[in-house]
Amino acid sequence: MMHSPFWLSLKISTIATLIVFILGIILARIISRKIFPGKSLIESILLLPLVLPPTVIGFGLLYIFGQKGWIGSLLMDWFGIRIVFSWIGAVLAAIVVSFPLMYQSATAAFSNYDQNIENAALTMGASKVKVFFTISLPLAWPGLLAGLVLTFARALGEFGATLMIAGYIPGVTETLPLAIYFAVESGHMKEAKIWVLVLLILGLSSILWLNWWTRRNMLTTSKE
Amino acid sequence: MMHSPFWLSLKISTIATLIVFILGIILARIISRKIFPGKSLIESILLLPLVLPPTVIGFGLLYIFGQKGWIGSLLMDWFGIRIVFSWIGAVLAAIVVSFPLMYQSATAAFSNYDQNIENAALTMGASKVKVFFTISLPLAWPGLLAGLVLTFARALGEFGATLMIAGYIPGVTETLPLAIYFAVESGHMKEAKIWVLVLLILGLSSILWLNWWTRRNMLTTSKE
Amino acid sequence: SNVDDTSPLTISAASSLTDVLSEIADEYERENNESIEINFSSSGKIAQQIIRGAPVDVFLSADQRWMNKIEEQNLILKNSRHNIVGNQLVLIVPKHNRSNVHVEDLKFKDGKIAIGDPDSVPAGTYTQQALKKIQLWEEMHGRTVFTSNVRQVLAYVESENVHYGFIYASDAKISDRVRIAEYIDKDLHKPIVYPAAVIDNKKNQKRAEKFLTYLQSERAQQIFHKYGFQEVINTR
Amino acid sequence: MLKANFSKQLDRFPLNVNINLGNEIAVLSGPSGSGKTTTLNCIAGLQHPDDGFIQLGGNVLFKGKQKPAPVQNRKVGYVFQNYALFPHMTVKKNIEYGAKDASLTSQLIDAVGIDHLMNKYPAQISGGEKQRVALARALATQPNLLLLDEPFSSLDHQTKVQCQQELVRLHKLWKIPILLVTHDRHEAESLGHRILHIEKGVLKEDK
Amino acid sequence: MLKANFSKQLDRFPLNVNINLGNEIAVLSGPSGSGKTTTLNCIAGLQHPDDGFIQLGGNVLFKGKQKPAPVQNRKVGYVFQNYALFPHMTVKKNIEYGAKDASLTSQLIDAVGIDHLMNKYPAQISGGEKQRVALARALATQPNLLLLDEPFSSLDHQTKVQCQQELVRLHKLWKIPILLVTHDRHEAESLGHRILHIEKGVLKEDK
Ligand SMILES: Nc1ncnc2c1ncn2[C@@H]1O[C@H](COP(=O)(O)OP(=O)(O)OP(=O)(O)O)[C@@H](O)[C@H]1O
Ligand SMILES: Nc1ncnc2c1ncn2[C@@H]1O[C@H](COP(=O)(O)OP(=O)(O)OP(=O)(O)O)[C@@H](O)[C@H]1O
Ligand code: MOO
Ligand SMILES: [Mg+2]
Ligand SMILES: [Mg+2]
Repeated sequence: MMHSPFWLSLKISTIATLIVFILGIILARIISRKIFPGKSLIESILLLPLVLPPTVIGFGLLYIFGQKGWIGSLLMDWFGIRIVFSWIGAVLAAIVVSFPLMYQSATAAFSNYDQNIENAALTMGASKVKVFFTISLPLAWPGLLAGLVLTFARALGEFGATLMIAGYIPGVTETLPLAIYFAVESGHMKEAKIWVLVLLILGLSSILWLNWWTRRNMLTTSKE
Repeated sequence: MMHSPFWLSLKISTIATLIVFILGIILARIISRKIFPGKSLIESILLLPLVLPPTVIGFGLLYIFGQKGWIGSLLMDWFGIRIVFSWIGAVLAAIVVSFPLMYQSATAAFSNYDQNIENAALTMGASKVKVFFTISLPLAWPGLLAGLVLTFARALGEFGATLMIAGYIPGVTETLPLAIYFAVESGHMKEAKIWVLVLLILGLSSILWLNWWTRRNMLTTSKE
Repeated sequence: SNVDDTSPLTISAASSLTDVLSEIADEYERENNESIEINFSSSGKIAQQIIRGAPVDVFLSADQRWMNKIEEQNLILKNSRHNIVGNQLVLIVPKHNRSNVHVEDLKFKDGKIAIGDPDSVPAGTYTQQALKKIQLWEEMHGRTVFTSNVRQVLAYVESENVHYGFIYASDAKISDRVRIAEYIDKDLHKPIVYPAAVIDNKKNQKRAEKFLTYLQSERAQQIFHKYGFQEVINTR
Repeated sequence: MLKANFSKQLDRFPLNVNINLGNEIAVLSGPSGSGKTTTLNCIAGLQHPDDGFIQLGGNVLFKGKQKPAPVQNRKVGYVFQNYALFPHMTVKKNIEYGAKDASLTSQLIDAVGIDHLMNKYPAQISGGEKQRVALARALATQPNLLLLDEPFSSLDHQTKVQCQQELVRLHKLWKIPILLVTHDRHEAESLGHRILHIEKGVLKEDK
Repeated sequence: MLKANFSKQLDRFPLNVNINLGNEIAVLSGPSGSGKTTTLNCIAGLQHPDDGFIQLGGNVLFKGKQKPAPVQNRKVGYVFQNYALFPHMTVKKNIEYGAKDASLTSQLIDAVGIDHLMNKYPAQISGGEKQRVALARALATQPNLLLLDEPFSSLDHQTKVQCQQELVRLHKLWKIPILLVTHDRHEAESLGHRILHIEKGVLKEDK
């Protein structure tokens, strides 16, 4: 049951989204506030996974994280973690393809509020960490949430890179998109339609839930 | 030359991006300012193309916009426009897959500035249209630009749905991602690498140019 | 050293074998108390995965080319390569097209033709060979749409966006919305065979060889046949 | 000629306004939170009363359950309490945004003393400078009614006097009703032809 | 004990500050745009001088080319000219953000008269109410130095007096230096132990 495409997809997308969310926020915050030569270039490079077809990304991942790839062999030798043909590979694929969405949203979010409000918090003795969590994060929230939703949706729908790095192993790496693809491929249209429905409902309800949850927990920020 | 994957990809992504940009802004602006029951649901539904693997979207498009599909046959009968197996199909595919990115970014952008500034413009006799173009648009710009960049990058990288609806017709619908995919699949790794490089450079320079251009033309908005 | 452990046997197979191989593997697992994991993908993707060190025990390819590539790189166990099963090329049309169509007539008839990309899709390669042989390939230029796999050909024909498609007999069984108009003469192209081999990964080799032998057994061949595949005469 | 007679339920008390204003300067004062800004917002059309009517010259701006006149057609100049300058435009662009007449504009810029700030953005100028930009911007639209929400509160004495003089000069020229919120008694007495007082939403005229 | 002696090049003139402030209330006034807010920002650490030093008690806040002390370690309470309230927090949360002592906080809330606003957001309160929240918020941090940038400018007379009294009371209790910017001469004379004047960046003491 826990290996059904539904749970697998939910697990993989959730883990990938959490990682991307945190990573994207940290990177966006660090880079967006600094001014240095080549900044535009770095920011553009961070978006490149979006430009490449997922299959090509899968290829690249295979080269780097495969058993013979330099990171892949390290991970195997040191930690016994296998990326290829495992659900961890699917998480990796989802992270790479959805990262640009989060990064871009987060950068826009952090540049979009009055930074004097952070200064006010600092004068009240708040540490930079406290200011980040109590001021910056909530003020950037609309943009961050937008990124979060994009990230989760993209992770949920990831197919091409996943197929390459995680493979399609029924019961092991069979996410919903892979299940749909192979059901279609084998002419099992009924099954495919059911999986599409499941995917749509999962996507829809997750997005609705995310919106609802953050609205309840984060803010009634009317703008000043 | 103009039919090379490079120019074709540039043309298709540019047209798709323009359409998505305008459509996304209009829809986001209309929906984000209204409060009505089921709003969250509609907003979530607009994001669904992100959840579905592009191939599945391509399948859907094929059935709707195909020669025998209801929109496809209408377009054919009335305007003589063929979507399937033409570059217009590729534009359609790019529009559908990248729309959610623009919509989501635009919604966040429009909810992220002091709306009293729009009111100030109205008291000065500016029409709603003038306010939109001179106040709302520039103030939402960081978020809109983020969406624009995401949209263009995603359109440039679109593969699965394009392959399905536009087909792979060398010289006619052979975008860069398609060229890369088929080069890889046929084991022509050198060719594939060249196309990947072309795609990356195109993506990178477009994003850099977009950033530079808008920074020059739109704003030196330091926040108040 | 050749360590057989208890980890599942990993088969990587061309995706056109998805259904049939799943069934065969199920039976094999039951009869032999084995545990099998199958990874389906296009033959080219699988070859790349193997080259990059994916933990694969058995490779079932849809054509000789990718198997050759693997063999050139000394990745397969010596003498383990066998042709398991064959297939036949067919011309398909939408179900309700009841008219008689032959390949030779295509030049007199309008309509687009969907073919797997000859460079990357095995069925497309054979189609190209056949059409060249009967001097049709050049004529078809401008009417052909290349696809990334066989399923896409089916989708185009099913949705009547193209009038004709070339696929394998086993693939035609997938869809009840297309009709086989003609079986293509086997002499027009090289033999269509699915080669298989044990991957030399120092693991599970005995179990892999056993499974490979089973694929050639009467029982397995029956199942292949049920799904529209054909026996091969020359297995090496 | 402004006639406003309306009511609006606020959080802690109802706001009841009844003003009849000729072409004069009326000063409105009252404790913090008593409803001054809300009154101005209702007249400008940024908030709406629950009931009553607002009329400017011959134009009905608000009446009972009818659709209120849109803000942009009201010809009401408004200096907001928090300035609401356009952050993405230079001072010059801010002032020109709704300006009718280039010579008036340049004269205003001179009069309130901000000619050296023309190419700066709102984030780059001081509090009192912002206030003067907001004043010049509102005056440049040549409105039929002026609403000023503490327009001189951040100015030093001399600059304040200078700006007040300009306001008085334009009032003589235009002869329009002006409603000015201030907490400064001296300012109220020197500028106001009439002095209105509001307390917990109840607006009364000081006689 | 605040010692500040620094210079900073502004757009149109250099700012030269030399203040020596005991535990007294110093009033700072001067024309709009003369450098008052910039001076306060430099002391708080939001902007930095080009050269000179700033010292509070034993702490060096700024000195020449050394790394300036971080804002959050300066223990400087600051009421911003534009309030800078946290828009996503209620008034209560705003005030509690840096508060040290619950009983002082509740007493402050009482004294400036905003107890009825505790659960509102900054966007939902009037201009004068915002100003009082900003004042209470800064005082609640029990700073070693208070910077007040026109803290009473939007208040009616009675509320203003009430807030001023609270400030004086706390000053007597805490005995810290307070630097208060105002344009109101009466306020300057009644509150200031010393009166400083700034004009085009040059700070002088009125004697
Ligand atoms: N962010 C900024 N960038 C550039 N120049 C600025 C900036 N802020 C203020 N200035 C300029 O620096 C000078 C001093 O400004 P400052 O804000 O210190 O004035 P102030 O004395 O506080 O005036 P006010 O009473 O109007 O608030 C002014 O000429 C102003 O235009
Ligand atoms: N957006 C809002 N939402 C809810 N209540 C509000 C809002 N704005 C103001 N109020 C409340 O309405 C009342 C009147 O506010 P208003 O802004 O009209 O006061 P004011 O007379 O302008 O005060 P001040 O002199 O402090 O600016 C106050 O009690 C205030 O708390
Ligand atoms: O999936 Mo294949 O290699 O086209 O049979
Ligand atoms: Mg007010
Ligand atoms: Mg100032």
